[in-house]
Amino acid sequence: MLLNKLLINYPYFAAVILFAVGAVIVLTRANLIKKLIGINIIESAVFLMFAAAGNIRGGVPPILDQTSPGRVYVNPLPSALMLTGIVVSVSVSALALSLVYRVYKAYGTLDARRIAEMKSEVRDRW
Amino acid sequence: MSLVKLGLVDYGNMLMLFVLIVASLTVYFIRDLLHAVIVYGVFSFIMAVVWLQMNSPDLAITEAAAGIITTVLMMLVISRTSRREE
Amino acid sequence: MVTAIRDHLPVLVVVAPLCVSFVLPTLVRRLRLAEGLTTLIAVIGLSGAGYLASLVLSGGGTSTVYSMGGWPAPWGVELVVGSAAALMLLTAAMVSLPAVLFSVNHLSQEVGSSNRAVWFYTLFLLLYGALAGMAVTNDIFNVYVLVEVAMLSCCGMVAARTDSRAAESALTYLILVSLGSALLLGGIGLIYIITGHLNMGYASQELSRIWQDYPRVVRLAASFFLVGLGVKSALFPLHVWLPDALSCAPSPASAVLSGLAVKGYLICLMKVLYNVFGGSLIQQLALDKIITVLGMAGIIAASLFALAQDELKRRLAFSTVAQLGYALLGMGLVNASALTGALFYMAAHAASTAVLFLAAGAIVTATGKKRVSELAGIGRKMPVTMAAFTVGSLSLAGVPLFAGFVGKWNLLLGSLEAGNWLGAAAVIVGSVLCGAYLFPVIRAAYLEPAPSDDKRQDPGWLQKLSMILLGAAVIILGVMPGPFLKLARRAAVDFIAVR
Amino acid sequence: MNFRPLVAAVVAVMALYAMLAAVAELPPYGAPDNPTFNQLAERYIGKALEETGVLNMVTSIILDYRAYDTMFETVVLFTAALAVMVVLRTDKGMGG
Amino acid sequence: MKIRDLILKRITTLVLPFIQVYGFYIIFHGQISPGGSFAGGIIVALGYIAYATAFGVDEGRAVVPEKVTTYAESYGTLWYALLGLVGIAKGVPFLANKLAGIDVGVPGTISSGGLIALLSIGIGIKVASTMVSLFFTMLEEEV
Repeated sequence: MLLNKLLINYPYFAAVILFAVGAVIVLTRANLIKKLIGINIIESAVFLMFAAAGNIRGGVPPILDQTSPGRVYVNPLPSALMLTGIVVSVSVSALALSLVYRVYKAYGTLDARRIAEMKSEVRDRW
Repeated sequence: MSLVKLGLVDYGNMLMLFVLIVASLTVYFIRDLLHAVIVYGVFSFIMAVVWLQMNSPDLAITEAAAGIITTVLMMLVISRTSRREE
Repeated sequence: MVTAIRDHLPVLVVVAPLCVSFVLPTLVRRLRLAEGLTTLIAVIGLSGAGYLASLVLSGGGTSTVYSMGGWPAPWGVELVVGSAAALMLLTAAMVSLPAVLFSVNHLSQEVGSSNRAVWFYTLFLLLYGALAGMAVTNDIFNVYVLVEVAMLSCCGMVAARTDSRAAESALTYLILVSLGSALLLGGIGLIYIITGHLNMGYASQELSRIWQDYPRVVRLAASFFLVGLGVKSALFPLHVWLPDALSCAPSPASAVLSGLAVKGYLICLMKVLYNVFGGSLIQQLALDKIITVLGMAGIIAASLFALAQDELKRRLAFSTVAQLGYALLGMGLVNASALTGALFYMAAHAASTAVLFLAAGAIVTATGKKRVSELAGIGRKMPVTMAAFTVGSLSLAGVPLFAGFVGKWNLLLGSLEAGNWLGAAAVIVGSVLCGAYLFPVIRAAYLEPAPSDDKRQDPGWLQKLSMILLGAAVIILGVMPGPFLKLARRAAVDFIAVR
Repeated sequence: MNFRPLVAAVVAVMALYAMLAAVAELPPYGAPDNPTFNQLAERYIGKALEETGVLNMVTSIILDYRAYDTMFETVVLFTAALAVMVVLRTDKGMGG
Repeated sequence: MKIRDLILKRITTLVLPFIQVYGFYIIFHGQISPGGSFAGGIIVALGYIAYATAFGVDEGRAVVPEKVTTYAESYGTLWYALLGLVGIAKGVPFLANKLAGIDVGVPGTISSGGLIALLSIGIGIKVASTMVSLFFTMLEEEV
């Protein structure tokens, strides 16, 4: 029953799986670049969910064609919202990458666990 | 199954979504960061294809461009830090 | 002209700081001009917010609706200026102005160079604009975009100091918070898919009609909103980024981050929970129980953590987490008194914590001492700073005649009204614990003898002025809370009245 | 005995199940009578040309109906660029 | 000069005009065809980034000095807000377009949509300059 419904809603299903994989990458991989890729995957999964919500089977892209009336256009609103979302995700990645670079310069590693160890040593020395 | 008969299943789209999941799993397992970033680039390109299939060309073209710029920036940072995941 | 400004004030309070911030990066060589412009816009923001609040107060609690671009509600973005928005705007302006004054002449040595100081001011104004936007918006997708602006500018401000720990804590903040914003966007998506609306009012109507068809989706969406905005506003179990970020940021940034930014997210959470889901749906989903328990746990646990901290700024950071628990507690007890208390306490805590962080920053700058145990005798060397610190502590500990008391009193009434004795107990125990971790600082500062090195002194007059302004705000809020309390009560009634 | 990975795995599986169960409940994908195709979509599709003079409905939404969001989108980019400057330009010699 | 560098530079100079034209095409045709200011802006920026990668940072900076990107970013964003204020000046809400009495033009041409054309040009320039400045900031910082 569940599987049947998931098959009907397969883009949402894929979005959930992608979300889970991204979350696992962010939470279990110690490497900072991997974490950033994971965040991007999570955000893409959410965008996928939105984009799927706007689609209609047999619809055409929401570009008005005045010569052939009677077409079924898909909903343009999710696309418009996700354009904003993509810009946001690019901005976040850019800022995060610059921070990763500075962290690397300071600690000499991209491994979050080793950075945490070094940081606690620093605090103990205070 | 009945779903297939009703024409409710779009195999091309499903295949692309499957490739997306495989790509994300590859990012999890791969050790070389440069390869991971390249796989991410592929991921965002496939995502653009998926959105094209879902009738949102605006989204597809923007995702393609944004995926390239993110990949470029990530490669830039990797080239100046370390390439291996310890 | 005057009527035009009055009609468009809801959007002007958002756009004016943004417009100034767009110009600032081109003025990197002229720090004075940038500082002047920032101060000017903070003053204008305060007067605009005050005028809006007076309009709302004299209007008898009716909300003004502003349709962006002339597109009516479900199609375009809608701004609503009601009591909650006026309260939030007034709080933001009230805390921002002293924070800006504190930064003038002082910031470039803290962040490294005058260029960086100008960029810092730009980020500050962007944050202020985003907070003002959060206060007035009535559209859930708009909330998402504003939250992103606030998050990126906070992250930049946390990383503004040049030491390595600042970058590290900013990165932790960014990673956690972008997970939170993905969850927030997911919640928005689920709500949009089942209701087809992004406007809060329309989504709420639609949701009340159809929610039985999608009970799991509604539950999932609510938990997404709670966790997503909870990470951002450092609600108790999700607060891990806050202490590092607050102790590494420059002091005006930590004042604003702890005083305003987390409050902005909390207001968004409140708007989403009450204006989209509505009070009755919250109770049916048992969300109110979860929120109340989280709030109580936050009050007690974070206070205990704060007791264990020796570094002053970290202690204040944990205190922030604890005080946010009060707001959460008030949000969970779905009744008007508790919500009044929560809203008023958010304003009171914004002013109190800002003054505490500014005073702590002044102490650190003057002495280089970060630990509580090193502050002996500082009260006589830095009288204004320590007086401001004392006022802030008294307010947070809930001593009568200070701002915090009014909020806590209303919260207490609200939890008794809801029959939640545990909540009432948590409010009282939290206040006692707050006294226990803040008063030793004051005792050390005033009663213990100072060591012989005598180079500590009060900071410059602008810094003193800013602390005096905030201290005065705390006392005014405590002695005559009238207009603020009225705004908070009306806002609470409005929130409850949505279904 | 370290229970943390076990607890994390259990929580993850529960969260995944909750998400899958919720997603299965959503309106069917691609059906033309989904809740999202309400008066919003109708107006954006049917009246965009008349009201904004633009053929691409997505453009008409991002730059006209919901232009306020797009303003904040540009602000997000601006903020990110500035924050990157703050993060990376740490040399003390510039300016004065 | 190595032969590989030579080939890279020749091919970059050959392809660059097409990338730029394509980027501006997408920016200007946002009203008619898929795409729009954001995607177009990134494509324009990618052209510059390719140029800077092939010819070196200094050469790239010579084409787009830091001052240009800073000003384009600032005033590109301000441009959007100022176009929003047109509505207020006309006595209608912020960011109004047709309501403010602006002629929306002939549908299907690149000048259609009234303010929309102006807005998309502003955003396109702003996005391009932001991406270029992000790239250069990350390329030449010294922490």
